[in-house]
Amino acid sequence: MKLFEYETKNILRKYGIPTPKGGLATNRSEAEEVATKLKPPFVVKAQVLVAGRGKAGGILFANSVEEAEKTAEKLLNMQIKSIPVKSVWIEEKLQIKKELYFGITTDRFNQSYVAIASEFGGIEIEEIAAKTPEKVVMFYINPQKGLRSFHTRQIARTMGYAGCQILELGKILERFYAASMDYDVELIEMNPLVETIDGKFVAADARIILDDSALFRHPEYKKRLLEDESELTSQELEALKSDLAYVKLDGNIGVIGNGAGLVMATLDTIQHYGGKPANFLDVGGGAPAEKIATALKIVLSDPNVDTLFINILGGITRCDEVARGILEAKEEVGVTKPMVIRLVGTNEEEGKTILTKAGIHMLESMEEAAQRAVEISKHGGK
Amino acid sequence: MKLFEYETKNILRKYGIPTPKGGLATNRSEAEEVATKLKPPFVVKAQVLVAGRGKAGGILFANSVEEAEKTAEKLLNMQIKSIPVKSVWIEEKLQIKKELYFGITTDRFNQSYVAIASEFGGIEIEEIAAKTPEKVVMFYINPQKGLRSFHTRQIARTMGYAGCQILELGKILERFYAASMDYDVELIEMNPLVETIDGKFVAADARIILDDSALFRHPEYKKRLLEDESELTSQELEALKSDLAYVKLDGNIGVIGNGAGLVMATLDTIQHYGGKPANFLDVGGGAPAEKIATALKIVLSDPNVDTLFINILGGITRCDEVARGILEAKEEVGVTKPMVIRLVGTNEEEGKTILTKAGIHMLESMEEAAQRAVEISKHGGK
Amino acid sequence: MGILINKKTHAIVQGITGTQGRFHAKLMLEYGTKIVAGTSPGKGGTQVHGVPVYDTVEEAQKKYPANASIIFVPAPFAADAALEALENEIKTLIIITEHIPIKDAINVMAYAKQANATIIGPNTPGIITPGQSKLGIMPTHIFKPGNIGIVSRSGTLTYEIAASLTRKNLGQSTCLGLGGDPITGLNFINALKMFEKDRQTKAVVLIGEIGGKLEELTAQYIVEEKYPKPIVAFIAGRSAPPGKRMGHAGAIVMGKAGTANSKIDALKNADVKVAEKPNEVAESLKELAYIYENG
Amino acid sequence: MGILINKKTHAIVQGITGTQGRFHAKLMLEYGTKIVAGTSPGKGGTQVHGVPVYDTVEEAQKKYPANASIIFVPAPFAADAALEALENEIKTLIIITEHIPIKDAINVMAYAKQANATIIGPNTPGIITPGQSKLGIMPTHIFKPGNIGIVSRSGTLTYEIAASLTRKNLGQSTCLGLGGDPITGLNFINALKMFEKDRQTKAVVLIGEIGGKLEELTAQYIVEEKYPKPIVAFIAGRSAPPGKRMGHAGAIVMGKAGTANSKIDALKNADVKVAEKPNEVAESLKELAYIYENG
Repeated sequence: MKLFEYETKNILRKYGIPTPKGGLATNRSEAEEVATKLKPPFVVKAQVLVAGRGKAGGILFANSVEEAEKTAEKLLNMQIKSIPVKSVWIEEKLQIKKELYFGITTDRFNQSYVAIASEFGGIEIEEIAAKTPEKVVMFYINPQKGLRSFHTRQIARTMGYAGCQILELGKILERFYAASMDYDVELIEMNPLVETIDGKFVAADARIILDDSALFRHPEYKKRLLEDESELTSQELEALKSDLAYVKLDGNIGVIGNGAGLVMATLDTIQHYGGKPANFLDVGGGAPAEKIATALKIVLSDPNVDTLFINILGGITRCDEVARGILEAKEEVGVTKPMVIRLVGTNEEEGKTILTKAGIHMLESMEEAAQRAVEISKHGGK
Repeated sequence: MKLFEYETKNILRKYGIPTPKGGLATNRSEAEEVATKLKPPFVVKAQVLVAGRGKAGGILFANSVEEAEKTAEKLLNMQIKSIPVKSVWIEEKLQIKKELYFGITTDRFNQSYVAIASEFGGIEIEEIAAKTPEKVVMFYINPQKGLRSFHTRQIARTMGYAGCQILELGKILERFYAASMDYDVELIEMNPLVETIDGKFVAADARIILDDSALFRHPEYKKRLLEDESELTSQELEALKSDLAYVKLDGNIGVIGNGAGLVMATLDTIQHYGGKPANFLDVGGGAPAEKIATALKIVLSDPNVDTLFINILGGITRCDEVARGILEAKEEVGVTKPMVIRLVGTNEEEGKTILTKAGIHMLESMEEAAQRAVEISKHGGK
Repeated sequence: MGILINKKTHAIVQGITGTQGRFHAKLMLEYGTKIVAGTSPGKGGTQVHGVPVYDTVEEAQKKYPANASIIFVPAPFAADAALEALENEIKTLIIITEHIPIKDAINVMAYAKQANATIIGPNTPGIITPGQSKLGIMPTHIFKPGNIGIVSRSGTLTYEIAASLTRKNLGQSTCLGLGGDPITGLNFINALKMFEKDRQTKAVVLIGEIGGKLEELTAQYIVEEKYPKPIVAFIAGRSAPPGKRMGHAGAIVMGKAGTANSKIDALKNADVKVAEKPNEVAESLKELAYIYENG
Repeated sequence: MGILINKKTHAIVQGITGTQGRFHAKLMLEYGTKIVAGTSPGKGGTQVHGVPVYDTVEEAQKKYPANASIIFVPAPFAADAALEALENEIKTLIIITEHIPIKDAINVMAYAKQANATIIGPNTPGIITPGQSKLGIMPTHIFKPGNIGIVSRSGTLTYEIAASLTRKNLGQSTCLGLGGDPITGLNFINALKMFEKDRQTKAVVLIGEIGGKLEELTAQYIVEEKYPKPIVAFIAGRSAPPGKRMGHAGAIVMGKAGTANSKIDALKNADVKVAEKPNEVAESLKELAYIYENG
């Protein structure tokens, strides 16, 4: 789950990590209120979760309260990558000496968190890391030890700092790590972490992606996620609520399957035969009938879908549950679009019996089923 | 630092550990207010830190609100082991099926915390542990793993529980461990941890001793310790504030030394020669002059002291600082009682020069000095 | 033979009284897996399909010592169950549970390393050595004993491919699901090393997917170590739109890796045959003459 | 010879720029201890008594590799300093700092065990191998080289006894302060084992005090292992009033141990000579004829 910049900065502040003085505004008068409490010049930043916000014009500057108001209003009337801007964050502009980078994420291969530090932060950090890897420090964190004070000082040294700046920077990194663990982040980064002209360190921009699997430990964010629909389509929101993995694509064959790998391979195979998938939808493992029914409803609510392809290979998922879910959805929403169903695996016989009784036909092979679905979709689902 | 029962129970409640419903009262009308909110019968417990409170009559019962008021008043007018009772804790009496014991403390030899559990709790637990050690489980906690859920269930099993009681008891032990770590305890125990007749677990009595060395992480208790003088003599309080280890004894030779072992050996030697030490006072390592002066003032403020014996063997403590401290105290409070001083070790020459200039004589050997002090004290410090 | 589990494997099922645990314990028993005990805190003393249930792994191990365990415990409690198994001498641990918090998973892996234990999963279909033992949730009729080793990041896709192998009479030595979570116990390289030592395994099928850079690192390993057994791979996700980036940090850790093309190219450069569709894997294996002879 | 430190010991001083660190670095250097570097975060690049100061142990170790470290860092930061030393390959670590929280100390000891390192302290006067090396805060003129090993729980009391030995011409092989905190790295038994192996050490002085049950456990060890070298003990605290009890838990852990009498009786039962006053230790040693000859 991605957090907004202002949510991230609130967390950092709670941990005593310096951020620019600022406040949130959702309309012009709030913007005035916020700006009058701050010292100009200001930075006004659209609060959207899309990447590349800056390049898309979502970060603007203002030299006076009035200008800040106007700028805020302008951003609040904008859409960034087709996402409407619902709020802006107004903060004091820093006097920058140097832009640093510091982030923590997971490393699959080392089965650990990794801290990434560079004295060459800013929006070009990825290119710098790719071209001159020696300018970026990767510090693998031993989970039994954590990132300790002395580690943060070692990192501050490798970033080229000396004297009390080591202590100051080290303390920030230590607190940043504590925040990352307490909040179960998948990713946390300060970019840029600014060294100001008077030698202080301030997190000018920051982002957090929470580990979705750990949201049960952070019910306040789980709640926010379900409430804030700003960046989700109705299908995506419904899928989220039902714990289904759904991604909208631009084709016309609605796909439902179990297991990310199988669903991906299903999409690949559809494409291989010249068809266009309308979505990725993984019901996960062991889905009960209701969840299958919900999945059908979500996929069918997409007007682009003219053909439905259900590809289930039961392991922990039971075919009889899937069959019942299909019938349930049929009854509730009255599925009129053609369905191609492939159903094999755990409790296969029971599942087939249920569907056959309801007059629904199934195929055995995924490739065959994909071909059939593509064919049907080429005739507009007729 | 010992916490009062009510402080301990507040902590347990914060961690979701069941305790009897109750409240604190410092006078009769507060007692009424508390008792009317509870269901009789009540237990009324004197809030003092001395051990053996129950046997000393500090825990009484009451069957009505009026009786609870009277009982509270009675306790509030009492002294327990010469400590005045300043407050009482009134709580609902539990319907007890079984009394258990659970505690966590440190084990020097294993360099770890140890959890101690027994299904034979109550005031006889120590005798049970001594006579039938098999009735008490000792679980050494690996500091890198902690006491995990599954450990607490293993412990609940060895305490003879089954079914959902394992889960309930396990959860309590897990939270108890969390409290012990968060609060840096030296000791934490529930005795008895009551199994009620309806099969629930409730911490009927509980105590915490905080690790004094970790009080810097718990400033609220550090503050309370310095504010609540109820159980400390003025000398003890002064020593506490100045970070001096002071214990009042019943003799007439005031003793100041550096290092617990040396001071203890000094007391032993005084006793060996037939004298009686008035106190134990360890100035610790590296004491500056002001601290030495404070130590002198504390010891001299005890009216029983007629002779002063200062035994310093400098390591991290510097003899010159000690010498300056002695002169400082002499100047400020005007020491009139005879002093026997033994001063050797780090910066010994400087220290001796300072005192010799001030006309103060010193001895070389601890045994000789002890003998001299005992002799002087036998003539009442003359 | 085969890797990690065989006829000698004695296993416990942690979380045996839950819906999934109960259901799959039955299927595993039916397949002939030696399940000696189950655990479920608060349910000790009961039985599931004739298997005795204990409150703790400690008790189960005292009564019926096992060398493996399979975990069906819900995500919030799964890491605790894993640590319980590790502390009680379980050396092969299969974690079926999905959505275990990353922090918990990292912690479990660190303790497994200390305990010198092997972890399969989390979020894995498990492992099967056809004809000998199954510790997992895969349907069994799609497998048959043979000499192809399968290692996969994906559950159901593995069944898809295993079934097509079986249809073409290409039996399997062991089929191992690494698990779909960000942090898993084993990776492709660990599995390749085990298959290399296993005399029964003549060729390996590697089933990868987009995301991460394990396939790229594996390709590098295959080249560097001159891996001696033939490998056929399938990578799911060719049609996936460019992935949502995991911030700069993700991009820095990943470099250019992660896309299906990056993985396919890396594997092809390592002389690994990469199938276009799942059912092409069997065909590619058939083309390897010596497999054919032994298949 | 002697134990743990000798002429080959190269040490760093952590916290060298503080009052105590600076002062005792000077005294150690004057005694001939090889101090190759010091650390003090934020003070890197400076010098203390000609010793180069670094911000991190990592940097110090790269420039001037050391095998030992002595820590003067304040209590709230001392555990971090200890872990820094351990992670940077320091194998003998002396922690002078007192009042380190118990939880921190327990943590440090666990990591030291993993790193196979020896920790002396916390709250110790340190260790001295007279004539060779001193890593500690003890005054040096009270020691002289010889063949008595001293191990003690008490700081200043050790000086008292060492000085009286030296006055009677009984030199020391190594004098080791275990530290006065509840959790320390070494205990009497560890020290006895090391003195047993040290050919220079002919007899051992053991200085204990009330509290804990280390002396009782040590007595048991001496009996069980038939400890081959003569031991003279002194126990401080005979005159102490019955101690404040550490709750029931403390009483359960301790049993009857902890009082001066319990310790003295246990040691006497193990054929250890127990002195009545500090200055009797030397006399008791003199009575041991072969020590006399070699003294």
